[in-house]
Amino acid sequence: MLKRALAIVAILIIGYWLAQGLSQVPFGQDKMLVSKYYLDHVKEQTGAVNAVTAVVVNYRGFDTLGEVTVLFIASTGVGALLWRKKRKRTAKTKGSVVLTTGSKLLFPFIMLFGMYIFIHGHLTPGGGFPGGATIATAFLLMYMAFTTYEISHKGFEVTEGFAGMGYVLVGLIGLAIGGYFLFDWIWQTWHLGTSNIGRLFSGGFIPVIYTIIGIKVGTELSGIIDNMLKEEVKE
Amino acid sequence: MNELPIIVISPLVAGFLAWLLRIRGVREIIGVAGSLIPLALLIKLYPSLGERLEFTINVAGFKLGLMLSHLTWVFSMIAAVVGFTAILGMISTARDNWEWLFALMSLTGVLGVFMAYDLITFFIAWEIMTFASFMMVLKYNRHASLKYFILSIVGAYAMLIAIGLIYAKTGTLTFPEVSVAFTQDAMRRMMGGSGLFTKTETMLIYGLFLLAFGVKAGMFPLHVWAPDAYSETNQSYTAMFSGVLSKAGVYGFILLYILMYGKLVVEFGHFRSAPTFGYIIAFLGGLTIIVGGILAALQEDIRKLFAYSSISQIGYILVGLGVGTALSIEAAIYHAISHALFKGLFFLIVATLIYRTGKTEFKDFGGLAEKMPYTFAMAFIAILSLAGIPPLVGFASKWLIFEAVIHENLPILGGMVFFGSAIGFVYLIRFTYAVWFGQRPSDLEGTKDAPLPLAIAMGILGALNVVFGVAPGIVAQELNKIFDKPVIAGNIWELDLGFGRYNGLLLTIWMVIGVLIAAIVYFLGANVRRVPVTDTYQSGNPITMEYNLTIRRNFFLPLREVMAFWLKISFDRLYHDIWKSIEDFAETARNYVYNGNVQAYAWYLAIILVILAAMGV
Amino acid sequence: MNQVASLLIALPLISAFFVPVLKQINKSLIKPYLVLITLIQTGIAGWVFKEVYTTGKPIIIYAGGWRPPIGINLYIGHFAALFVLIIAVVSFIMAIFSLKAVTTEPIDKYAMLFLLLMLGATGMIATGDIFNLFVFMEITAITAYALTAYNKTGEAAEASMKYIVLGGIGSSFFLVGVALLYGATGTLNMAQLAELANSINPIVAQVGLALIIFGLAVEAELFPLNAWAPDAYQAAPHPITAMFSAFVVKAGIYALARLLYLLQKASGWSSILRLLVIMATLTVVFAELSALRQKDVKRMIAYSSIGQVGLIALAFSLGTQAGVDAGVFHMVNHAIVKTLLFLAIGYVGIAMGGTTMENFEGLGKKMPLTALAITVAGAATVGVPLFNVFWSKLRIILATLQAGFFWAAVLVLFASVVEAVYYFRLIHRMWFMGGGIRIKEGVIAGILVILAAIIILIGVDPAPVWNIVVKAGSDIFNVANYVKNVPLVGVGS
Amino acid sequence: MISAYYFGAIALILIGLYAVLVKKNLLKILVGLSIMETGVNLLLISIGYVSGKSAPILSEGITPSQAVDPIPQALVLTAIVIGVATTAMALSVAIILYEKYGTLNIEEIRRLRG
Repeated sequence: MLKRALAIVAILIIGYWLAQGLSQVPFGQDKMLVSKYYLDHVKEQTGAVNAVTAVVVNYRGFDTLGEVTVLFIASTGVGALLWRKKRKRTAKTKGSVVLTTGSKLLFPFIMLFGMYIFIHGHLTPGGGFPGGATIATAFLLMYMAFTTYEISHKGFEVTEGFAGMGYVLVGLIGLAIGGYFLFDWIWQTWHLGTSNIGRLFSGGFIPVIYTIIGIKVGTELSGIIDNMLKEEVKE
Repeated sequence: MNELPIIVISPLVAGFLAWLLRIRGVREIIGVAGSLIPLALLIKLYPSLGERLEFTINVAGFKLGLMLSHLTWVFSMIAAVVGFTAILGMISTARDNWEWLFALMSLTGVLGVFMAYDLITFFIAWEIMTFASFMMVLKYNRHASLKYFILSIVGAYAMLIAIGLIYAKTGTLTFPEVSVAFTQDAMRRMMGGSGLFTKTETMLIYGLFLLAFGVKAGMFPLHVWAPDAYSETNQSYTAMFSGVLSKAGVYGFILLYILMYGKLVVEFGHFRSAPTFGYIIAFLGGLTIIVGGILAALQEDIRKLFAYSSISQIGYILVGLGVGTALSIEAAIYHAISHALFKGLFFLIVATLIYRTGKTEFKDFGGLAEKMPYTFAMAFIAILSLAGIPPLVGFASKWLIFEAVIHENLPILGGMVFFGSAIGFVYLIRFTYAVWFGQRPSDLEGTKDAPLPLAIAMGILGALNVVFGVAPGIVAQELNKIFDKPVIAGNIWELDLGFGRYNGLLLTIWMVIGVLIAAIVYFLGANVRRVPVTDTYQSGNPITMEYNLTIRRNFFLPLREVMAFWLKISFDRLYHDIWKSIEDFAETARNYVYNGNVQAYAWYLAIILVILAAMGV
Repeated sequence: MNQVASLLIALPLISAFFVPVLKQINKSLIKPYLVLITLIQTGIAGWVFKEVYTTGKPIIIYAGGWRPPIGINLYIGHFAALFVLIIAVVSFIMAIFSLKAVTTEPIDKYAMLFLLLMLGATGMIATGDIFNLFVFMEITAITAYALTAYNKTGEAAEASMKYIVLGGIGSSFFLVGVALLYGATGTLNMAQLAELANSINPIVAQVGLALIIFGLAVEAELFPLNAWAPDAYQAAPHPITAMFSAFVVKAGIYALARLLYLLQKASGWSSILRLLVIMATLTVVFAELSALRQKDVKRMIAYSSIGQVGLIALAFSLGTQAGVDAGVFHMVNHAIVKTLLFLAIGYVGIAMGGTTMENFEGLGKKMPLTALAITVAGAATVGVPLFNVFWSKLRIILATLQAGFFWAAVLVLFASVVEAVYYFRLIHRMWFMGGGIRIKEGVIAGILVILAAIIILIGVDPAPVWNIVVKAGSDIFNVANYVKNVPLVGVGS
Repeated sequence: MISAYYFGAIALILIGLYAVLVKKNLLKILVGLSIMETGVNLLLISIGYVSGKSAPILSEGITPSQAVDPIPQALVLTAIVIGVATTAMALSVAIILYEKYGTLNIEEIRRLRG
């Protein structure tokens, strides 16, 4: 009980302190400095309408590369930690007919929706990460519905690897063509889709990268789900 | 080409090679060569001492310097000579490669300490010396070596802090500049201005240096490492360990005079006729004499006896230094030389005894004078020298210290010094009789005399003991050059203080004549009968094992009983207790703080956040 | 041409992504592949190092070709060039060691995580953007979580769990700090933050700086935020422990120092500095005391490593040029020494089947070269002259006293005494207790001897390293120069 | 005066911290960490908000001056993914812990100590 009381006191002190700091960062005011530049130049410099996406993939592409890596680490780490000689799914109760049929039906649509999200990342809210997560949801649904369902491990891992390499390769091509790592060569060197701003075929390498990310995130999250759902079986 | 770095580095290089090659025969040659080079170069450089012999090198932003002046030359020579003999002795006694490495490394260290020109070089050499000597002890006894190392390193770090404080204030590290800075500071204080260093800071620096040098010199109450460390290592090496390494502490005190004398006098004034800070050193030195002497008398192990005796003798040097007159300091340096000579000789003798018999305790010895006549002769010289009997070097230096102390009218110190002399006889008589005379245990029948390397080493030191005793002026004239004035007048045979004089040659001649007369009387008139060595008596008393007071065993037990109360006060135990409580505290704290509960750890984070918040609000 | 240096980031990434493919081709190739990649990385890092030190100019990589502060830039100055090289070399050595040391499956995942740990630390040191720093910090941290638990024993998972909880809190608050600074300045670029630092609202600056330092201090193992560290060190696979000690924690320390000095114009800076001095000193004291009676040598060395890192943190938090130089020097020395120690102890652990004190008895007879290397490294850590650490320790003490922190110097030296005791106990145990028959020592012993030789070489002649270190130190301390080197584009209205 | 969004964000952070400081169950602690992350994300987003402006998607007649700050949104995207990764790692560690210790009470998971 004392611990709780102490915790509350500590938390209140910390909270007061944080609030004091935050009170000097007025809410709702325009505090933009670099963002101003982004908003002003995003269209002609990246070809993307969605400024957030442009920031994520293009201006601050390095962060996103790191982000992809973090997710990759998570999937690898989970795989490493939950690795056992032999593992199997041990779910006991089967899904009902409604669930199994519904899942089967929904599966392609969810996939499609996920792809839509990541392909249109430069236009609408969303992008590779939400898209990938949606795809993973489709696989999660399959896992839930079927007691014996399993993804192809080998295939997923290889896809994941290739997708990651693809991202880095796109960046390296930028280095080769434009002289900078993660340089948007499609937009800035080739000027592809300059007349298409606001439509699908624009945004330079954003859709390419988001497709890669989408695939990668989808496979990785599915892999994590797969790893967590299986249990060791003794031989 | 500058010889100074070669002097310092050559032992280390030789040691490293000897360690690396690990071929018996080769490593001995390399080792001896490594210790001979400094000696030869020092002798070669002697004529050019008047010039400025310096060597500086920039190492990573530090200016490291070596310098040879009259003072440092004298100390370096002590190190080179005794070091050389100790290394010679090691040919017989060393068993492992690394003993060569570390013995020679400590020689490098001690030479570096003596020749250093700035505080950083001094500190580096000091650390090298400490580490190397520690490694020599480590194998024999972990406990003793760690005790030695902890105390030494506490001292060394105290010195480092003092150096850092000096550096932070003055921005310099070389001796002359630091000395000038302190002198100017003293001037400013005398004018009534505020000094660079406050009184507290001066006291702090003084205290830290006192700790640092006191540990190394084996000053009471920091001496507790010495008996164990000296006895628990290769005894040939101890000749250097006790004879030379302890001088590093002595030299440190001299350095204190060079660097801070004016400042310390201005801040702390005088006590009677001595400067207060010096009187503290001298008084502690006096206590060291007494404590070392009494404890030496109570030992049953030869190595321990000489270890304590060594501590006691260092006390004389400290007394001399502390009195703070030119004469007393010169006397102290003189005694440093003679201490190195006779103590080195003693430990080589002990090394020989252990090498030949494998025994270390008095009860196992006896009647070896016949079996080891050469060693006995050397022991005889050493005993006379330590006891301060003319015409050996020990007499000359002790006499100078007496004179210096008495002349300054410091009765307490004088009393301590006299007491030390008396107790010196007490423990030496035991060594003299118990080892060399009396009944010889049957297992020592086959004992041979000293092996050649040890014999040579002992011969060198023995000869020097005699030469410097008969012609004390050689040393005195050399030491006068340090002060640049004839502190001790006279010629090479005679020391003339103005209020007392000692003529070594004359005394020798009289002694020889006396001995001749005695011999004539002995051969002509004495009624002697040869008896076998086994024909001994115990004063007619039956011997019981409970209270068996032979000279070889518990001889001074009554003394121990009388002093029982005082002996219970043990600084050794005090340090042990302190260390143990640190360890216990460490364990408790560790288990309490790192208790394995992640929630507790999260709390630490929260606490830091709260502190940050408290700082911010 | 200089932009090629971005391969430092790209290479480990693409190689890590290639591992799953390689696994399908031939699984036994993975470990040699790891060695190869780290070797190439070492080559690139060596080239970058040469480039930076011959031209004297930092290499600035513009990701995506955007000039800062629009895009993210990597700043490979003197410090980063030096440290990236150290990271690569240590990783290379540990990759070789992993050939033998790591047998736990799944090896492909190990290889990926290994490469990404290297990547994360490289990124943390190279980046010039505060949020990017957070990303790389998380890459490092999450990789470290995974690798800590890699052995999949209960202890490993427990250590990892502690690391996750504490690291999670730390990174959350770090991000709050970043958010505050962003809210106050509208930029994330470090150089621009430094420029704007004195115009930030003082309260925001204080809170933001404190939170950022807090978050980084968890990674930098400052007491009492370091409780995860000994467990993680002990439980992680041997090569990973060496990497933790040699550069992962250093990257945290570096980031801490970098941000600290960049924001030195922010208000509340000096009180943060004082708090850091206190924490760093306590780190040293507590870590060394904790190491004193350890039964497990790996854990003991782990505590020693934490203590040494505390010393580095102390040097960095003095706020003087001398302190920073000394700290960088100590970083380099410590990286060498601890690589050696953890490598050797891991090697012994494999050969003897454990790392408890008993396993080390008679090591001098069984594995003389390894024992010799441990002895050299132990003596070096203690600060014996003629070994490299002596110089940096000496510098740190002098700098501490110069800065006026008398008590800190005393406490640190007291801790040093304690450190000496347990190292020499270990050395005594290795050489003079027990015995045994000589075991064949392989390539690892060769590496150990080389490292020991480097320790002694630097100890005998520290000048070459010192010259490099001074440049690296002023790279951190001289903020004006840093800001000048980053060609900021005006983005204001 | 502090806005409701800030208040909510800080409250979430503190609630998460409270859970970490008080709850004994490892899973609850992990939930606490996730709540903290959420709070931080909310904080980031609300810092980027500008009153009266819309999402920074510059289609259909929204001019740059009408959009809110895009950077915090980009940052949050990254932060969320990082949070997911941390949580995934933490959960798999928890799985191992439960296998080896048979409990998730953090007071019993303390073999490494001292």
